[in-house]
Amino acid sequence: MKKLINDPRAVVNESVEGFGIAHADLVTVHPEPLFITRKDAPVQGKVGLVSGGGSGHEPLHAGFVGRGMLDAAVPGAVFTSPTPDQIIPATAAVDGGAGVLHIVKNYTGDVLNFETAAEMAEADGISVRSVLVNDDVAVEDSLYTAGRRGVGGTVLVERIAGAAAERGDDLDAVTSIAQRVIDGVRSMGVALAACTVPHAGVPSFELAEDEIEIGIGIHGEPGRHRIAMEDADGITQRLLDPIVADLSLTSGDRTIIMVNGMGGTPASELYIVFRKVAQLLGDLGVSIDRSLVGNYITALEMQGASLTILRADDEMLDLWDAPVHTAALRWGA
Amino acid sequence: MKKLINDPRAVVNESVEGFGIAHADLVTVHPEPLFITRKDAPVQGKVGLVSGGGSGHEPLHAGFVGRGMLDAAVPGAVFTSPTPDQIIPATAAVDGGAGVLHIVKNYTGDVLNFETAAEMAEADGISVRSVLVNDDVAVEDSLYTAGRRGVGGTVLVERIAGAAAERGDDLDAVTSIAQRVIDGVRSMGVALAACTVPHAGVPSFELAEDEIEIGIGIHGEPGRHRIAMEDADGITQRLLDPIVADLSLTSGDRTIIMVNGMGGTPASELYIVFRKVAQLLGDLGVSIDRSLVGNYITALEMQGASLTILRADDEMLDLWDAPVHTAALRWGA
Amino acid sequence: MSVADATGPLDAAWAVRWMRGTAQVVAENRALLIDLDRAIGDADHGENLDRGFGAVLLKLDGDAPETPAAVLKLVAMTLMSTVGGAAGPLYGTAFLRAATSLGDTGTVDPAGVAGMIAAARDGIVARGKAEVGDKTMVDAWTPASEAAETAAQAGATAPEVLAAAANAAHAGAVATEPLIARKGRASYLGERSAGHQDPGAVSTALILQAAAEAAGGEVA
Amino acid sequence: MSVADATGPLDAAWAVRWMRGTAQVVAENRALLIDLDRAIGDADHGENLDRGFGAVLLKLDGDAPETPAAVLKLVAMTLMSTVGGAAGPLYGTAFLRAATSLGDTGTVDPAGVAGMIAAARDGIVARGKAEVGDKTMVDAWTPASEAAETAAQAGATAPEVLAAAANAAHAGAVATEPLIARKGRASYLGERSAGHQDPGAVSTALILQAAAEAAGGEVA
Ligand SMILES: Nc1ncnc2c1ncn2[C@@H]1O[C@H](COP(=O)(O)OP(=O)(O)O)[C@@H](O)[C@H]1O
Ligand SMILES: Nc1ncnc2c1ncn2[C@@H]1O[C@H](COP(=O)(O)OP(=O)(O)O)[C@@H](O)[C@H]1O
Ligand SMILES: [Mg+2]
Ligand SMILES: [Mg+2]
Ligand SMILES: [Mg+2]
Ligand SMILES: [Mg+2]
Repeated sequence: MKKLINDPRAVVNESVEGFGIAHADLVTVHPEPLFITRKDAPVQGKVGLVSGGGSGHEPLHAGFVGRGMLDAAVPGAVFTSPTPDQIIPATAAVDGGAGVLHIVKNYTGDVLNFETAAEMAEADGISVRSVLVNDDVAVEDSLYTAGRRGVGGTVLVERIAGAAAERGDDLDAVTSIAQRVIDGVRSMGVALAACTVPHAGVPSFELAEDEIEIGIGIHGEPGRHRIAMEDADGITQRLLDPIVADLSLTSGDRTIIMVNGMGGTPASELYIVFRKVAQLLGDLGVSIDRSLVGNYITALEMQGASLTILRADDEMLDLWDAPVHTAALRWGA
Repeated sequence: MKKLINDPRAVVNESVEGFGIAHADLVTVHPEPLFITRKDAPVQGKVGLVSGGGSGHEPLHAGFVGRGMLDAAVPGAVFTSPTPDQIIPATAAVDGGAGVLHIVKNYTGDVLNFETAAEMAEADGISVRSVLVNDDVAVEDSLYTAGRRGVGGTVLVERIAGAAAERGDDLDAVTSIAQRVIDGVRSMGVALAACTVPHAGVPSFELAEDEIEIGIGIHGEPGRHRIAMEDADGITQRLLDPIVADLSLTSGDRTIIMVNGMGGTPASELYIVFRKVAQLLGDLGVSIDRSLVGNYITALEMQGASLTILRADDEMLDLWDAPVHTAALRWGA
Repeated sequence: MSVADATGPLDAAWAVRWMRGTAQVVAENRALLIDLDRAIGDADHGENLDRGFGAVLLKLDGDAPETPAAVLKLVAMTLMSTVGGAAGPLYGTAFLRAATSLGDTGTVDPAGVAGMIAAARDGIVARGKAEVGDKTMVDAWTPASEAAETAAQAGATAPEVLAAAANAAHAGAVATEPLIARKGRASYLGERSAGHQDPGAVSTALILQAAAEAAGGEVA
Repeated sequence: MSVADATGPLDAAWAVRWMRGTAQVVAENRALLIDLDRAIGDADHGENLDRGFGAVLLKLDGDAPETPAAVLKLVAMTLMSTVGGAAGPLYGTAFLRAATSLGDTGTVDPAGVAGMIAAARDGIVARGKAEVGDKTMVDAWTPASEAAETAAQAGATAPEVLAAAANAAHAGAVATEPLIARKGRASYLGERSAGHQDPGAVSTALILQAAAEAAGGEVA
């Protein structure tokens, strides 16, 4: 394992420390217990948005803390959800009196830790709501799984709910728009090569030179199945089809698209995927109204990509366009 | 070799096509010969800024086309400088009557092709100036080399000269501020693992599990020397020291810093490097006035990072802060 | 596995020995647990527990709780605030419920041991909603609880009850191998989750083994 | 290496055969040239030349220039606009200067061959500023030019002059192996550039070999 790190156990702390120095104009890093808030938190009268989860997905979540997006990010150890004793003070720190929304990715660990934290914060007199992002169509949402995972859709939820909070929506309204985004967003990912968790020291799985994993998540776990390597257009089709089917996308639908790199894939390849997505959606008569192409929710240095599609309405598009000023997403501000 | 590509020979065209679709609000892609201009080019009365070089360094250069930065980017084949017949029409397309500045990275191929293009464009009646970026302290600038390479400093030159052009500086003034940035900027890079050029199909070099290359460029070429793996703090010191020495940085100096990922390195690791840079410069009494941490000038999916330091003055900092709106760098707009 | 040297009543000192023993066995099996989790999860279970029980050790060096319940409650709070992931809240809840079941007793008797394990198991099920056969730690806790209950009713000593529980947990963990996961991260893998033991079930067996060994119980 | 079948005067048809032969030999050696460039450069020389001479082939299928100079000029323009990198402008200039040196002659005589190679070589030096020993294509062109001059003065036929040039270029390319590069991308490597042949010197030898073979010249 070769990484630009010092002690594997210090990776998260040192990285967040560096992040805090680089973006001192935007965020405050609270070291013990570890969480990150926007500089001007709490914003009085504004609903606070808190998200978090295991580290290793940067820029998610700390990179999305700032005006028009998250008020706080709570990073756990690499691929390990944070603990309530981080989430509770983060929640308190961003409560401007209008309550706090927890944006939780649907993993057992995240759910349980945020659940406990929400209960305790409520006991401390803070109104807390939670939404559960579960956009990964690679996982069947059934009694026989932990439900669909939360992956790329999280970025879109954070952006749109963040804009709603910024314009002054109350906790109910912010929760409801967040849930509407969750209901309309789906994702699917592919890995060409695994990542290596620092404390594990070996790649999370092994792929032969001619194999890829389809339906991977963001934790270096193997995907749903392994197939022979294909070209970018073929792989893109495999990512797109189940999303289109799940969302029943049809002619006239408007969308926000994210082609996301898993950390080790060059931007040039992501644009090749995006090109094919545009062709395929164009063939279906589905319009791409906004898009992101880049590394937004990663799995360390994994090679691969994910596709996220949100069926968008006017309000979502308006909120999307509202000013956002974070380390990793910025416009209009 | 596993990549999200179709035909290795179509990588650049397809990728730029996707880029053009994703950023249709910002840029126009001219397919044959291939170059990219900002949407509103030529801007009458404004000095046009053209840069280019081999592909594989994305977001450089196309990702920096837009208001406050480049007017045109000219992408060659992967790691191969573009040809005059691309550079000439790109130059013509962005000439708003105030002349055009070519920002050329110092490689024999880039120099020769831009030289020819400039000569031909001049013959067509366009005033063309050129600056040569040569910031890589890994290479000795002597009679016995092709001179120092142009690497990360290019991003800073493009930003600051772009801002100068945007505020209405004439060709002389834009050229002179670009040259001042070049004179004050130095970089140094490290590779933990090589990249694979699509048409070559095998990694550009092989490193053992415990080896790294110090002093690499951005073309997958081996570095100046190979050393045993070290921790992030040690490596950072190795990147910083020769830059500090070359620039004779001393207490009270102000800087703009870029910690750049080579394409396959997670953002979390870049922030660990940035943290150490901040500590070391702090110890020297050198202030970090602005910074960028992320993938700005890459070598495909190479694992590694580079450090760029510009000794900045008031004017440079002002220009840095001016609005910029490109695919990869955006603020104030 | 071996007979531990320690013997004596299941008092606060036993509980402390249990936790120190757990910290040690978790550290020793850190790589194994990471590897099991790497196969069907996200390669962090061993690291998470090692971090958590490392923190427990530090806590125990400071505090000296006076009842077994007080020890377990300290452990519960420490795990909740240091482990994270699924295992943090689940083990946290387990130790909290176990503590509650013990009340303020100074020494745990055989029925108390069985009750404590049942409470822990029920807490995990309450939080995680997994059933037996879902390929989770429940597949170790459930047979452990049943074996403890049976042994206690058959008149076994407290160390013997713990040993029965540990043995059953080990068997339960081994038996998760062929199962297809239906809860937790491994469930994303569908049929590909078969053929590997569940990391949480294995760590459960290690924890109960440490409990038995701390009591001088003989673990097969 | 073999004797080509083609014989006859060094006319426009010869120049076309030369270029078609070059395209073929470059395609055959694409991987070799990439590999040489991978060792001390950026792994694109074979790809660049293959793309360039592939474009030359398409051009030749369309146009049918009437003099050797016209063929070489077409090649020069095509390489300049399709190869890129260092090799594009350098070979472009080389073929342009070669064309200029030939004037409007219909058939190139031995002195013309030597003059053409000298002009190409001088063009490369003028643009690239490399000297002999810098480990560049100049280390193939310079001995080639000298050998051609010597052969021409000694009364050799035009095909013989070409063959002499090609052989000298090959030897020159081989001799670049121990050198430390002082120009081009390989110079960044410093002493690590020693131990590999220069890709541009090798491609130069291939191009001149194709010239000789197109003329029926015997290449050693
Ligand atoms: N719903 C659940 N109920 C009971 N145990 C569970 C549940 N989900 C996961 N587990 C247990 O947690 C273990 C994984 O723990 P760990 O790796 O620390 O957390 P994470 O899955 O968040 O990475 C699994 O092996 C399994 O035994
Ligand atoms: N200054 C120079 N003068 C002569 N030849 C040069 C010079 N610089 C580079 N070359 C030649 O160009 C070759 C490399 O060509 P190529 O790989 O196509 O371009 P690039 O170096 O831009 O990738 C080298 O092997 C060398 O022979
Ligand atoms: Mg985890
Ligand atoms: Mg090149
Ligand atoms: Mg895990
Ligand atoms: Mg090259």
